[in-house]
Order: sequence, then C-alpha cells, then structure tokens
Amino acid sequence: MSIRDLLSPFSAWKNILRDPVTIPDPLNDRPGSDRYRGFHQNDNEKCIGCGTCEAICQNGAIDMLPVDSVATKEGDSGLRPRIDYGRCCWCALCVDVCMTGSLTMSNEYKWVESDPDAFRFTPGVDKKFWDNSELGYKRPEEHRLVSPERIEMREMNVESRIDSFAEIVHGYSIEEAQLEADRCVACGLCIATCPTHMSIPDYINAVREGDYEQGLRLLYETNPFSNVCGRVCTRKCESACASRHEGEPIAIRWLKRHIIDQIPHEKYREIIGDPEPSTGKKVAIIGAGPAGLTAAFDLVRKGHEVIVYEAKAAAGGMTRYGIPEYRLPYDALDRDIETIVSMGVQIVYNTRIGADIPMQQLTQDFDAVLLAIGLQEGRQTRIPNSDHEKVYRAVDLLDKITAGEEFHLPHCAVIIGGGNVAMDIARSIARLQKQQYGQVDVVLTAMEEQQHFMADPDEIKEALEEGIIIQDQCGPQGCEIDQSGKLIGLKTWKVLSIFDSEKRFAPVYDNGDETIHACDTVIEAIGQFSDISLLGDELTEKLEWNRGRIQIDSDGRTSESWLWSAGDCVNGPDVVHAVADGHRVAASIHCYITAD
Amino acid sequence: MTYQPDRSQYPNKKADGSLDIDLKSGKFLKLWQGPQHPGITGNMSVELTVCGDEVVEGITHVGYLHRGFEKLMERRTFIQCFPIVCRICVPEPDFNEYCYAAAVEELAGIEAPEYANWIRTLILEMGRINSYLMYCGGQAGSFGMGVISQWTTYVRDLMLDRFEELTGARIYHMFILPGGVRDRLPEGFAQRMEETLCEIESTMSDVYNTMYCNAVFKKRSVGVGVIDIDLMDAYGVTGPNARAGGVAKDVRKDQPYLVYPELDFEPILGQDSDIYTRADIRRQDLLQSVDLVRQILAKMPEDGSLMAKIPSVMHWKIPRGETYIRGECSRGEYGYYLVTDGSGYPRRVNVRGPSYTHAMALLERMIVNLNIADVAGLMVSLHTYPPEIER
Amino acid sequence: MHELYTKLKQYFPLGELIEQRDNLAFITLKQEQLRPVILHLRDKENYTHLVLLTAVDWLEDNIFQLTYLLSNRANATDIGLRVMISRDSASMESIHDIWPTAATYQRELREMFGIDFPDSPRVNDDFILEGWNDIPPYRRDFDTLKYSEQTFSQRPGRETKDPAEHMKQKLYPDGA
Amino acid sequence: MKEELEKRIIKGPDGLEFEVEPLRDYYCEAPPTVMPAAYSKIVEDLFNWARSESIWILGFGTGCGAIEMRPLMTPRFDAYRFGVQWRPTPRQSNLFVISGYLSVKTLKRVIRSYEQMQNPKYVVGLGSCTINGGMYWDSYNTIKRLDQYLPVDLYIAGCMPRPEALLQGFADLKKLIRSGKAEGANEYAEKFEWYKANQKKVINDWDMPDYNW
Repeated sequence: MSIRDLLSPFSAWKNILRDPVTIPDPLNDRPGSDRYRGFHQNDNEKCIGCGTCEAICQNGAIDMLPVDSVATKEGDSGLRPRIDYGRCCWCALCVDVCMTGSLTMSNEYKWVESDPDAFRFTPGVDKKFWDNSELGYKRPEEHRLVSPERIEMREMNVESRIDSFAEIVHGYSIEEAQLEADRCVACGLCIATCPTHMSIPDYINAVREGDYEQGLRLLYETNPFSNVCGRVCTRKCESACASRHEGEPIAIRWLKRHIIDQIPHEKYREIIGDPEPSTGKKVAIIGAGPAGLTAAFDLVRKGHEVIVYEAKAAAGGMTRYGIPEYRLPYDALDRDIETIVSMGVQIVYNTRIGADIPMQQLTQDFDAVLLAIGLQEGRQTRIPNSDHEKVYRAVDLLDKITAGEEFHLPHCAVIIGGGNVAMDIARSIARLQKQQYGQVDVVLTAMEEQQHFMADPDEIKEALEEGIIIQDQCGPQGCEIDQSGKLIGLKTWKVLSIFDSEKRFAPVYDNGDETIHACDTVIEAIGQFSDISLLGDELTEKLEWNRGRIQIDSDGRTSESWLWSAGDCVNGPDVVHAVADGHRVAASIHCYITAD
Repeated sequence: MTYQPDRSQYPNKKADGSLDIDLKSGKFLKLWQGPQHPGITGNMSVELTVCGDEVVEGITHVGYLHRGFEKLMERRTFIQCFPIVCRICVPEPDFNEYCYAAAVEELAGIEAPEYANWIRTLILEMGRINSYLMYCGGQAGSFGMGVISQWTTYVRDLMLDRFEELTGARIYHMFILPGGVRDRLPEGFAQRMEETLCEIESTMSDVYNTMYCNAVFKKRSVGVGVIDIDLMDAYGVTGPNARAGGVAKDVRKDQPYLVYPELDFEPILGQDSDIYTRADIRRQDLLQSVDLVRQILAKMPEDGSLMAKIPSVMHWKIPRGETYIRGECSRGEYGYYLVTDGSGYPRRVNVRGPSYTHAMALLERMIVNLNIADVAGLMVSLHTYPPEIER
Repeated sequence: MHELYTKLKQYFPLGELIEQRDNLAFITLKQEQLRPVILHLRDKENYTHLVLLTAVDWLEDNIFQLTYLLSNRANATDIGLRVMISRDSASMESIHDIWPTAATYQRELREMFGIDFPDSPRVNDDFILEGWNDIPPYRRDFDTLKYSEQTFSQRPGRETKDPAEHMKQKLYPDGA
Repeated sequence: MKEELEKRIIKGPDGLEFEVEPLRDYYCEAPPTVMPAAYSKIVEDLFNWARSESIWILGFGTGCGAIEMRPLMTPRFDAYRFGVQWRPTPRQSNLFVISGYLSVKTLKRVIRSYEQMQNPKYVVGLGSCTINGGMYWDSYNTIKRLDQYLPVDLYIAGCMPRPEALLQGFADLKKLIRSGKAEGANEYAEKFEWYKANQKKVINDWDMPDYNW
C-alpha cells in the first residue's frame, strides 16, 4: 500500500469550491427537449378517425370513440382516439403511423392524479394544459412506417397504344399487388363512400393473403360487375382513403381487377355458388346495363325468374357502347355478363320495349318491372349552326365505333366538353386518325380550367400524351361554316367564370378573347339524357315526375307499385352507382314480390 | 496478513457434491439478501447460508421482475415488439433495440442505411458510458463510499440529457427500430456532447483519485472475488468480467457490427481477475467509450438516410428463419436469438443477457467462502442487472 | 463452416446445414448425437463457449426444437445445434457436466416449457415463477392474454368502435 | 411449506434447547386497526404538516421506475431538500413508491414490506403499469391494477415518470397529507378482508400469515 492511496482520496476536497449542480426549481426549470415524447396532442380538424393508431398500439391503450364536436362524414369516421395512460408507453408508434399527421406529442410530462380513472382522455377534445405546447415529438419527415407511394401500374407506352384499341393498363403482377395491398391499413373508411359498399379492406386482405377465391367471393357479394369496375370504376373510395392525406391513396380499383385477373373465368360459377330454389315469381328488366343486370343477378340468386329486354344487339349498356375498348376490353365485359347469364338471367336482345313489346304486356306477364334504360341520348349545345351534319354527339359516335358502323372519320376534330366521355371520344378519334391518316389532330375545348375538369386526371394526362390538344376555359359560341356550307371551325370565347355566387350555371365570357378552332367536325360531349318514350302516354301520365325525371323513393320505386327505376337514368352516369342502385332495387323488388 | 477464518464448523460435502447443511444444528444461519435490501443490485435476492460471517452457500433467486417478454413478443407484430424490447434492461436499454432491430433486418433481408448505423453506434456507446457510470457508483457504494455515486449519477444525468435531446426520452429511448433510426442529430449536438464528455472525464479523474487510489477500496477489492481463467468458458463469462482475466474477448472486435470496423480502439485487458481489476477495466472501458463517442462524432457523415425501405409495418411478414445477433454491452455479450415462421409475429425470441450466467451460476460459485460484507461488492463487480436474467 | 460440417459428417450422422451468415450456421442433430457432437466441438474444434440454450415450440408439428448455440472464441464463429424432441413428455439429456452454466438454462426450460432434464441440479425448483399452476407459459398453447384476463382484473370503462361499423351505423344504417 | 418455516428445536450457543415456530414467532397475527385522528383538529393538522414534511421512502426498487430514484437521491435533483429521503427498512419508512409493474412474485414481498411499515403510510404508483397494466397488460405474471392490492394515494403518469414528475408527485402528496386525505393505511385496515382476498387470488403459494408486522 502506497502513501498515495492514503492521501489521494483527500483530493475530493477540491470540490468544496465548486458551484452546486442542484437544479433550483426542478418543477419549472426543466422543460422536455424539443423532440421529447410527452403527452399526446391531436389536431381534430386533421384527424379522420381511421383508427390506425389503435391498430398499431401494442399496449391496447387507444380506443376509438365518437365525440360530440365531430360529425361522421365521407372520409371521416367521426371517431377520435381516446388514450389510456394506464397503458401507454410513450413509444410514439401511433404518431409515426398516423395517416394524417394529426397525432403528435407535446414536451410536457408531469401529470399526477389520485383518481386512476382520470388518466383516460381524448387528446384535442378534453382540454389539457399541454394542448398548445409547440415543442415535442412530431414524426420526422422521412420517417414513414407505411409507404406513401403507390406501386406504379405498368401500362402501354404512348407509341404502342396510340394506334391501337388494345387495353392500356396491364394489371398488377402478384408481387406488385401484394406490395400495394400491404400499404392498406384496413381502416375501412372507404366502405361508406363506395356506392355499393364493397368490403374493400377484406378483399384487399385477400390479395395480401393470396386467397383470390375468397377475394372473388367478396367482390360478388356486392358487385357482379367487378371486371368492369376493376377497370373503369370512378373509384370514389380512393378519395376517402386514409393514405390519401400524406401520400397516394391505395390503388383499390387495380387491386379489384387483380383479384379478377387471378381466377380463371370457368371457376367463377363454382365460387359464387348456385341460386336459391325457384320462387315462381317473374321480373322484367328493361335495359341490360350495369343497373339492370345487377338487379337481375340479385333476383336470380334469390330464385326469381328474370327476363331482361335489351334494345341493342349486345348487353352492357354504356359500359359497352360508351366506354372505348382500350379502357374496357369487350371480353372483360363479356365475362361479367356471361357470369350473370350463367346464373339463369335471360336476356332478350334487339327488343325495344314500347316498339317491339308494349309496356302493358310486361305489366301483365310479370310480377314487377324495372326500368334501367340509362342515358343514351347526347345533349346538344344548341349553339348557332350546331345542327350541321358534321356536328356529332359523342355517345352516337362511340356507339358507332363499338358497333363497327361506318362513319366519316374527321381529319381534324374539335370536341366540346371536359368529362370522361369527352376524353373517350377524343382518344378514340385520335386512335382511328392514327390508324387511317397516320397523325392525330384532335382539339378538346372545355369551359372549366384544366385542373377542374370532370374527367379523371389520369385520362387527361394520357390524352395529352397521345397528342390531343386541350384548350381549357373556352366557351363554345357557334360553329363556323363557309359559303359552300362546309364546317370549318368552332368559335369560342374565353370563360371568365362559370357559376354565379349561388352556384348556378351562369357563364361569363370575355368576348374580346375569341378563338376559331379550325376543324372539319365538331363533337359535343356535354352530357346525356334518357329517352323515355317507351313508357307510353298513359303510363307517363300516371307516373309522378320530378324535374323531368321519374319520381322514385329511396328504394328506387316509382309511384306505380310494380315499377322500379334504377341506374344512370336515375343517378346520372356512373357504373358503380348503377351497380349500387341495382342492388337496392333488387332488394326492394324481392321484398315486394315475396310479400304476397 | 490475510484473514484466516475458523473453518472447523464448516459443513461436510455430501456424496453428490452438495453441502450437508443442517439448519437444526444451530451452526448455520439463513440470511436473505434481497429483494428488499440495500446491498443488492436491483430487485433480486441471494439466499445466503452463513457460518460465522462467512458464506457457505449462496443461492440466487430471480423472477421478481419477470414480465414474460419472450411470450409477449410472440403476440406482437414485428414493429410492435420494438417499443417493448428496451424494457428488458433498464440501465442500458439500447442494446435490446439494436439487437432486435438487427435480427429482424437480417431475417427480412433489409440493410440499415450507413448514416443510421453511425447514429446507432453513437447511441450504443452513450449507453455503455451510462451503464459504466452507474456501475462505478454502485461499486463504490457497495464498499461504503457513497460520495462516488453522487458524482457519477450527476454526470450520468448529463448524459441522459443528451439522450433526451437526441432520442426524445431519458431512459427508454425507443429510437433504434428495424430499418434504421427515428431521427437525425439535433442542431449543435456534437458541441453539447463534447461538454458532457469533458465533464465525465473530469469526474472520472476525481473518481480515480478517490476510489481507485484509495487504500480502503484496494484493501477490500484486491484479491477478492477472483474468477479463475478455467471458469471463463465453463460459466460463459463475457465482457469486462472476462477481459479482467486476460481473455481478449470483445464482440466489437471479434464480430464487428455497425461501424465499429471504422473506429480505432483496442480491447482493454487485465490480469488479476479480481474485483479491483474488473473495476479498473470498466473505468478504462468508460474512458474508451468517451473516446469512441468523440471518434464517431468526428467521423460520421454530415447527413444521410435514416431508414431503409421497410415493408408496410401493418402487414409485415418475415420468412421462416432463425438467427442470433450479439453486441458488446457494458456487461458483456448481449444477444438476441430470433426465430421467424413466415407469419407477422416472431415465432420465438430469446434474449441472452450477460447477467444470466454472471448472476446465476457464476455468482453462486464465487460467493462461497466470502465474507458477508463482501457479498454486495462481489455482486456489483460482476455487473449484473436482474431484469435481463428473467426478462 | 462447410468445411467443418464435412469434417463432422465423417464422425457423426448429421442433419441439414443452414448457413445463416459467414460466422453463424445451424446444424440439425438427432437427440442421441448431441452429447458426442458437443464434446467433439468443445474439445477438438475449440467451440468452448456455450452462448445459450433455448427451445422453440413447433406446436403444429408436436415438436420442441432445442437450440444449443456454441461459440468458438478464437475464430469468432458460432454453431447452433438444433435438436428436435417430441412435445409429449418432453425430456432431454442434461449437459450441466459439460458446462455448469447450462444448469440455469435447463432450469428455465423446465419451468417455462416443461422440458425435463433429468439429473440437472435443482431442475425442479421454482426458478422465475412462484406458485405457477397452469401449463408452462412459454408453450404455444398457453394463451397469456386469456390467462391475464382471467387472473387479473382490468380497469373497467374501456370501449371502442370500429370505424367502418360506426360509419355504417351513421351513414347507411339500412345497408344501402 | 419451506423448510425454514417449519417448527423446530434449536440448540443455542449456551447449550439450552428451545422451540422455534417461525410462523408464530416471527409474525404478529393481529389484524391492522383504524387509527383515529387526533382529538383536536389543530393537533391533527399539526401532525399532518409534520408527516407531509418528512416523507421517508422505502428503498425497494420493485420495477423499472427505480432507476429514476437515484437521480432524485443525488445532488442534481436533490429530493432531500423537500423533506424526502430513502430508508433501507420498512420500519423507518412511510412512503412506498411502487415503481411500475409488479410481478406476482414481487407483489408478495411488497405486501409484506407494506404491512411492516408504520402508520400512517402512503403508496404512490409510478407509471402506466400501476394504473391499468401498462405495456404488460397481457402478461401472465404482472398485476394490472395496483389499487386492488394496496391503497394507493397518488398515481404519476409516465413510462417511466421522470424525476421532475416524481417531485411533482411528492409535492401533490404533501398537499394530500396536509389536507388529511391520505388515509391509505386506515383504508387498508377497514377493507382488510377485501384486500386480502384480492391478494390471495393472485398469489398462489400463500405461505405466510395474513398479517405480518
């Protein structure tokens, strides 16, 4: 033992001169650090109540409960997370996974109570002293637990698709679909928004599990037009998707299509199952479009006999005669129809009710009749000279293209309208021009600004890629005709505003900003209406009407107890709405005819 | 002049090697050290049978902190396991986070970005410093020197402040997650860290003068609690406990992980394998970690990616496989054995904390013939943390 | 690793080799081969350090997998020896005479999995649990949540709603 | 029953033999009783003030929260200046800080330690685990609600609560004691049967008398 070992401990005495390190007021001197994970905050405006925080919490600390200040609406469940601080471990996984970024943490950390039940609270709703705290943990920018980017859909490039009507979109491979399905947090906010309330999280889960038969079964529970909707659905669901807020929504439509693609068509019947035994009841349906056939499918499954009368030579309605082949190939549509027919639905083609069979006949022969005639007539702009023979309606042309009828293909076309039908006709014409003339010359004019077009943004993007020229904010004023009576162009004025302060249609133009779009053909694509002459005068007289449309109740039933109406002719053009409608009236008809 | 106890009263060995202790004889006394006892590390207990003031048998009892982590993890998804693993070892939680994250990454075929690996290394070394500081206080306290723990706890708290600003929490950082780390270094972190490191160094020099160069401490620790070299393998001794006996084992060198290959350090070795040597190895290790933190802050890239691309955590499945990941924590080899079965949950997780062997079989062997007063000192010198034994 | 495997194969019938990393491999063994292989590895191949001994419950195959992880300190490589034993009256030879520290692991396995290691010291004593009267908790067929709910009372007053269900009730209660 | 709890004859160093029956000799069988307040309110207030200013904590780190005790005991946070200090034995303590989760095995020791503490005594629960099970809500080995087994005066939120939060807790506890509302010990005596029943429901090998002080 050295003398040093005895003396050196005394060196500690030098600390006598040191300032104390004690924190004078530890209760107030020590705020949590900038990124401290303290007590929770929730921005209720941003929160959509998707419950992903509840799902990821390994402590079961979060409950989703309705709160008074928030209403349930599309894309917002109206529930808000209530956190149990008898469970929480402040790991911030809930903050990390929050789909909107509404959930954050303050840097406050002092909370003492005698009552153990007081530690349950709804952040942002129950007032707490840390509600306005600025500092604290927010999810760092790069730190994402669920990928915000959707898996890109492989599709044909512009060069190979511009002269072809082959389907553009290739569909996901199994790996791609599973990656995309993995992005879904299965919150179910989309279900309420889908018109037919498809069980979206469940069939996405089927994709994830690779259980496509279960997926198909789920699809057919709510939608016999899954081939169609998997391709051309307006996918309202994706606008309610929780992933939309901090990234791209889940590609719900493509995942639906993926399920369809994975199962051979021969197996559909087996998976869907057989109809119920016959009830002996008969239902007539007018129009073999999505609404009519969906209702037919439902009713046949219930054991009723259904005969569908179709004026055209093939079924599908607007999905066949309105939507071009490159978006919805006919064989895909045929598969949906074949499945429906295989369930026992009889379709009588080329038979126009009113002309070939009188309406009265149906009322006598059937227990119920459904009117699902769609919107087959194109609206007209009624601008000067729009009665010229080279001014067409888009639906008429699309119909001709589908039916393979001859028509004069314009060298240079101007289209009026900014909706999906305008895009369809523009892109169809462009393809035909490329095939026949070798070059595209299509101008699309619309009153709205391009970002407010009714058309799907993907459609606009692809149209532009295909060489279609879009001129927005152009209000059509008249067709220009030369001395020989030949159509030479469309005159438009620049649109300053479309609606007035009460949201009524009242366009204001700058007539000094006039453009003549040179062309040999003008195509109007500004909307459609129904031809209801088939009803006959007597029935038309008897029915109740509402602004030119047949008055129906919430089940789609008209004022005549045996007649229902459904589909586009009731709701306006949308496939998935038509399907939803089909279900609704089928349920109502089933109730009616089985009641007595 | 060494103390020669009177061993005439000692129990005989039975045929199977165990001691023939007859409590009814009145020669022996059962003494429970723990779980509620100032001379025990954490919530565990040692059941001592003493004869006079010498221990003839010591049996470790654990399980007071058992929460069943390995079971709980089997019903949590891979991301949900991440916040709970750090609870397995309270004073040095980060190794759990790292080992778990690395095991998941290996089985899922993910590679964490380089920048994240630098931050991970930084956190692990900070954690080692903290753990050693706690040890120093405890070791001094076990021999009656309360003031050392006053100092080291203070500087440890400064380090906790650094942890807080970096990770957002003081004790359970939950910062290293499968795929990377949560966030980057805050503004001005390196400078504040340097101040903290200087404070630690100056405190450690005080500790050196008052504890390591202290006749009382030396008297009680030199030559006491020697782990023979041939026990090292038999009892699975790792870390400073092994290095104090000259076994040059340091996972950071032997199976380098994270960015250790790019750091400059040599394992610190001792000779005598007694309490004093182990304490001294840990002091040097601490200073080495201080140096490593400096190296990391100097060498790490300015910026980089924090997270590798990981599958969506809500539906993360990992194919069937098994692996073992180890790291060199302040007490020795910390390891995670992870088995996956293709589902979204771990099939089995086994946590191999160094205390498991040190505090059970080894302690029970070393404690025999020790003076009662030295039991606490020996236990602390093996540097065991009960929660990682029973998990 | 492959080299060692080929070498071992000359002496012992071995199962498959899984090379997880350069320095970590798993070899499956027959139950009765374990002791000779361990002794060989320890004495001839310098695998002197038992890192861990644990079990995995493959309930659906009615098998316990025992993993003995051995480490070679000199060249820093690890071998995991996997032994599959039947779950029914599971029992395994003790190796506490090879590594005294194995006794602790065996005690834990006895308690948490119910695997018996005859002759292992204090193997039947309470280790971590005290007064346990259910099936061993690490077995897959033990449901910890259920046990916890039955044994301990949770604080009442918690309820939660499913967003999709709630929206259905609020927005389209009749299903359409 | 454990060997050391069995009745036995012991021969003392002086050669005299005597009988030892641990369960009777080491414990007291009398159940706890309610301690009435002092006759005069002024005196009781004075007592309560004195109690509130001498919070002596039992040094028993039952769970992870114990790690934040040491900073409190040391100069930086220095709880001693607030009249808070740590004692090594229950006999000298009046505050039991349950630092987080309690495994069943520890609960048994906690009950013994608590019962050995002198009246009036207080219990503070740290963190989520004492309130509703915390992150071990589905564990088979931890209790979920501390108030089923011991009367709890205060809970401090956090996992784990920081030293500052603990200091806040001590400050609140002082207020509680001064206002005469910290009556845990009396509550324990009043509802003794209920507490015992709860305790025995989870502690399977109950090998001690019902009350041991």
